[in-house]
Amino acid sequence: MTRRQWKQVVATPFAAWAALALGIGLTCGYALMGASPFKPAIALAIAACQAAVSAIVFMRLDRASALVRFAAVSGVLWLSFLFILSFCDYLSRAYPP
Amino acid sequence: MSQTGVTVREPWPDARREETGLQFAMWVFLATEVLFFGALICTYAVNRWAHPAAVREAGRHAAFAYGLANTVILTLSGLSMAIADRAVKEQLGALAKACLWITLALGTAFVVIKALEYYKDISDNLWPGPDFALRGAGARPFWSFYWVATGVHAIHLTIGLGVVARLLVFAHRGSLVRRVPSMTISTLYWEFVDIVWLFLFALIYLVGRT
Amino acid sequence: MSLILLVQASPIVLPEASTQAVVEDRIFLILLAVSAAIVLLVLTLVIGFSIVYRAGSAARRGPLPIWIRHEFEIGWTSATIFAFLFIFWWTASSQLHLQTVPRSALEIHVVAKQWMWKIQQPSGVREIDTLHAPLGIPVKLVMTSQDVIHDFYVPAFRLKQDVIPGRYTELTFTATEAGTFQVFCAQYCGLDHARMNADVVILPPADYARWIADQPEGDTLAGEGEKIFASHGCGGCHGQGAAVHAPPLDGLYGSRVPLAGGGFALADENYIHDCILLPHKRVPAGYAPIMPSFQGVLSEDQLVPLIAYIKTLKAKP
Amino acid sequence: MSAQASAPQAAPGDEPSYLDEGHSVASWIFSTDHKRIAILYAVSITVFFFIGGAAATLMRIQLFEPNNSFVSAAQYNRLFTMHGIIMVWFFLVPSIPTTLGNFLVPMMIGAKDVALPKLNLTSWWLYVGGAIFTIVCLIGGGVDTGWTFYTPYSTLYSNAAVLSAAAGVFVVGFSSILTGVNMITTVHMLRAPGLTWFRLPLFVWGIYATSLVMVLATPVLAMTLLLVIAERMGLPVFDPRFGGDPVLFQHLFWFYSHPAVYIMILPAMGVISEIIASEARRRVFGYKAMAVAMLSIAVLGFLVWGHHMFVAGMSPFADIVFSFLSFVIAVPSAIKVFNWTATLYRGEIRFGAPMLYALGFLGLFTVGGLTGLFLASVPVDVHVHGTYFVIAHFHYIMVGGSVSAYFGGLHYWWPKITGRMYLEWWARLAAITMFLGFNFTFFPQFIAGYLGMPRRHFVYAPQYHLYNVMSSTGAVVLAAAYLLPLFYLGWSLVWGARAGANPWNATGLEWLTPSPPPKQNFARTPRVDNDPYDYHEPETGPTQADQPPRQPQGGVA
Repeated sequence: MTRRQWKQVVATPFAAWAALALGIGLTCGYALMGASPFKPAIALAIAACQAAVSAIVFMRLDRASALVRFAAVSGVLWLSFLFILSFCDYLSRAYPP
Repeated sequence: MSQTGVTVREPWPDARREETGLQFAMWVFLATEVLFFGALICTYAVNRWAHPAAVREAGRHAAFAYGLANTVILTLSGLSMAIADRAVKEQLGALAKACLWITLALGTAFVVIKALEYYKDISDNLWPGPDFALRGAGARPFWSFYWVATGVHAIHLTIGLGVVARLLVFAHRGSLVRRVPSMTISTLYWEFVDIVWLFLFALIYLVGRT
Repeated sequence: MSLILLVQASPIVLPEASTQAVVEDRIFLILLAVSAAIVLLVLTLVIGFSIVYRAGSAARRGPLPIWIRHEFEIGWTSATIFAFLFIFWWTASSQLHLQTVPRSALEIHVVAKQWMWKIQQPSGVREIDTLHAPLGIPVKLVMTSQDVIHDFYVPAFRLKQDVIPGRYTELTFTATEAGTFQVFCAQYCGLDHARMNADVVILPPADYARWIADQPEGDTLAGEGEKIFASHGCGGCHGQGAAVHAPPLDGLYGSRVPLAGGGFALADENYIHDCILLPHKRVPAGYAPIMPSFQGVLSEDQLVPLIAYIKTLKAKP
Repeated sequence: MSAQASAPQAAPGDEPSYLDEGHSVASWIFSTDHKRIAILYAVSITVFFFIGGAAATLMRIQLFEPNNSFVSAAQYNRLFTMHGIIMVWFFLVPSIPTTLGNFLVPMMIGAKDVALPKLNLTSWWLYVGGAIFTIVCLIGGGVDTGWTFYTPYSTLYSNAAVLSAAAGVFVVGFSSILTGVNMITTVHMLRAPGLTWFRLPLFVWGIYATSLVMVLATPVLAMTLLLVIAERMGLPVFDPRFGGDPVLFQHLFWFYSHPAVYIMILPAMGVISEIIASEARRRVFGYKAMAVAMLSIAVLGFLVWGHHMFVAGMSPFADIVFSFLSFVIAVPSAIKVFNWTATLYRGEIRFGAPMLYALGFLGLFTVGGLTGLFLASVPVDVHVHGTYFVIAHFHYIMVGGSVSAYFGGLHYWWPKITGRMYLEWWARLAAITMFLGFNFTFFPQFIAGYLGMPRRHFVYAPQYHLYNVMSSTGAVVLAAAYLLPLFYLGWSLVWGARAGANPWNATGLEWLTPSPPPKQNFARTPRVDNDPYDYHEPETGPTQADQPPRQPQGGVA
């Protein structure tokens, strides 16, 4: 294995995993710290960062073509339609809260 | 038809195009999966919005230790799968094979731990049937989400184990390094299943912690 | 012969018996006129072109003038956008206007179940599959379902609203015509969905009052609710001098209740309904979540008078 | 129309046609050739279409009289559920994309096959397996929820075979997703050299746009059905007794089911564009606007689902938002109608059967689209929602639109697919009968709906009798018209005249190869140097109908 291969095949994924592990630590630490209204938001934000690391390094979006990147983003984009418009109903309802 | 010993299948003009095509197709499929799990998470979000306290209370009963263990295991398996993927592309067959074995082992460990957790949940009466342990609006929908989401995720993961096993068969036949497209799309699938878990971990195991 | 009878028995106009009907019909007719004009335009063009430019005809062909290729396309695109936006603005503002509910509206409760409509007048009079209401006075129907989703549909009023289990939905109308009008269930609800019909009987206010008075003497809705309140022991916790620490109900209705865990809830019918059936959903601040659920104990029929009673409890000065 | 109007552009070659590549059953049902899979789909959807149609016929017989007792309430409820499930999921959604799309997209882009041939075959197996399983449930046990599976009726109150039917539809949905993935990848990856995006025929655009919707909407349906199954198994999600919201089910369901309407109509728009251009011998007016309109319909289609829920208990604010978005999506649809009409202007119009279907489509789609404006207006929708007005509206779009286009396309490409010509006058007769029968069936339903007749009622008030008599009578005509093609198209398979490679003198790569095409589609990959629909110089008018186009796409092979 050449030095380049070592970096490419082993070192980079390990670095990414370290980032993921850090994320797990942070999110658990924050969760155990105590109640806070932003808890789910922070936990989800950390999960989203972890997902981004995984998608970029493990799933090779760093090397992917614009087309593939667009396909990767499209699911999230369309999911946002579902969330935005259904919550446009819920958040403006007098019921429940 | 072949370049550097790589087999090109029917409609494709060359191997490079085939790999790009399959990679793109897999990403399109993963977009589908995002919406599949996303719709489920939408039900969670509505429930959380309607009954924040009940969801927090219900989440307290989720087995945090099992969830954390599985999260660590799954991210490790994601790492080994990624190394296998990169190794195949660098023609490092032996390393790839070893990593695939590790992935398979970690994936199996995940399923086993999940099964143990299910056993514990059922003995704690957390299946929202007649003997359900929790009261209050929103608790049952939370646990319904738990069972559906982790169940669907476990099925995905089991399929992933099959996919990894298929790659191992190639590895034993020595043809793995020529199966770049298969390796690429299998990795994409496996990593996606990991990502889903990271969100489920946040939604199920972390909401009830204090 | 029978066809003639059939035609005679088939009116093409629907009575316009509410203020909503007038608004809806105006919009409907104008949309109809616009649509007919567009259909006519498209048909004329398609048929005209088909005849003039049929294969082998002597009509002049040649290239399209440049202004057709560009200006025309831009022109009709922007014309459609403006037309549609205008229709949207107009219908949406009519809708918003219709939705304002007068405070003085007469409240009638509707409980739907497979496959009947149960009506409870504010005076306590109960009806099944018939709803009496006064002419010219705004009426607010407060509706819920005991089982599946139904839909209360009065074609003559051009009004419908889904009736949903577990919460109250509202339908407001002001009748402009006395008479009897059909009610259909417009949301598929199972076997006898087609037979889940009712009548709305609109009476002039004086007749309505007389009709109410003629009904066999009974309690008012709130009076009936008071009995349910007593018989289910609600006062044991919520009454004065109760040993249990439970929120007092005096002046509850319409107030803003601070919630445990932050935020406020407006104590409307839905909130009180939830508190009885799903007591842990929105617990008021300062109280332990100890109230048992009355799910399966109190039916929707009983909740209507009970809530009506709770609504009458005024704050002590 | 003369079959020998033009000599085939491509040398016939010695290669056997795809039909001659084996004659055993196994050579069909395990074939990964996109053309054979298209035929497999065509046969299966035809069977399902007639089963669904039979259910509709029985319903119309019941509704002939206001208090008829031809079927019972329970049977009627099962019939409309069966009609809806079969027609939506097993006929309309797969109809054009899997038959014409499968057959033509690779040929139109100059490819040997779709990107993932094995996956294509898998899709068919899943589809047929899921559909047959569901139909057995529908006929054997019966499902009485309506195709919409609204909770809590479907999950807590119905005692029919909801669980298995939902599972079957789930599997078919999976097939639909895989088809979509396949088509998207094919269009992106396998276009012939020189075939840029704005040189694609509009049919390919239509299939591409519809595949986008399939891929991004169907998973939400799959999850929703899964949650219905879960709730039936005792995992409450939408159950109001435990704090769930039944309206949430409707949000999720319509997030799929409204875009599903566009899954059905977008490929139809593609077919119509091809037919009108070819039969009018003209370039499609505003080609780019047409392509962009299809894409924007595909995207905007995801944002308007709430107009199915104006009376469902949404917040008034959401009503207004969804009403606005619904008006917005009407704009690209209107542009398409104008552009088709303008394509006819200064054309050299032939009136073959495909063109009759296309003109019928134009009229019916316009009526269907305009009545959509009524439903997008909140005050009008509050009145006509859930009545026969809605039934009439969506049948104008789906039957008047999609089914007309499907038949039009089937006739237009029939010579290419089978190598045989159908009987022109029979085909015209069927097209005209279908158009008349259709209007006779569904126009009276607009009136009945405006007068307040609710849908899914097996008995009705006597004032709606006249309109139901008209509708049921029309349905008889319509049913006869749908049976006609079965006979004359079947006849043509054996006795029809041989078709040349390009009997209509059309542009488009699919007309370059012999009819029926060889397994590999093209002897060598074509190169594309010009726009689609190059029927004439932009600066001049159209050529005579019996002349070959100025330049077929892909040049001279």
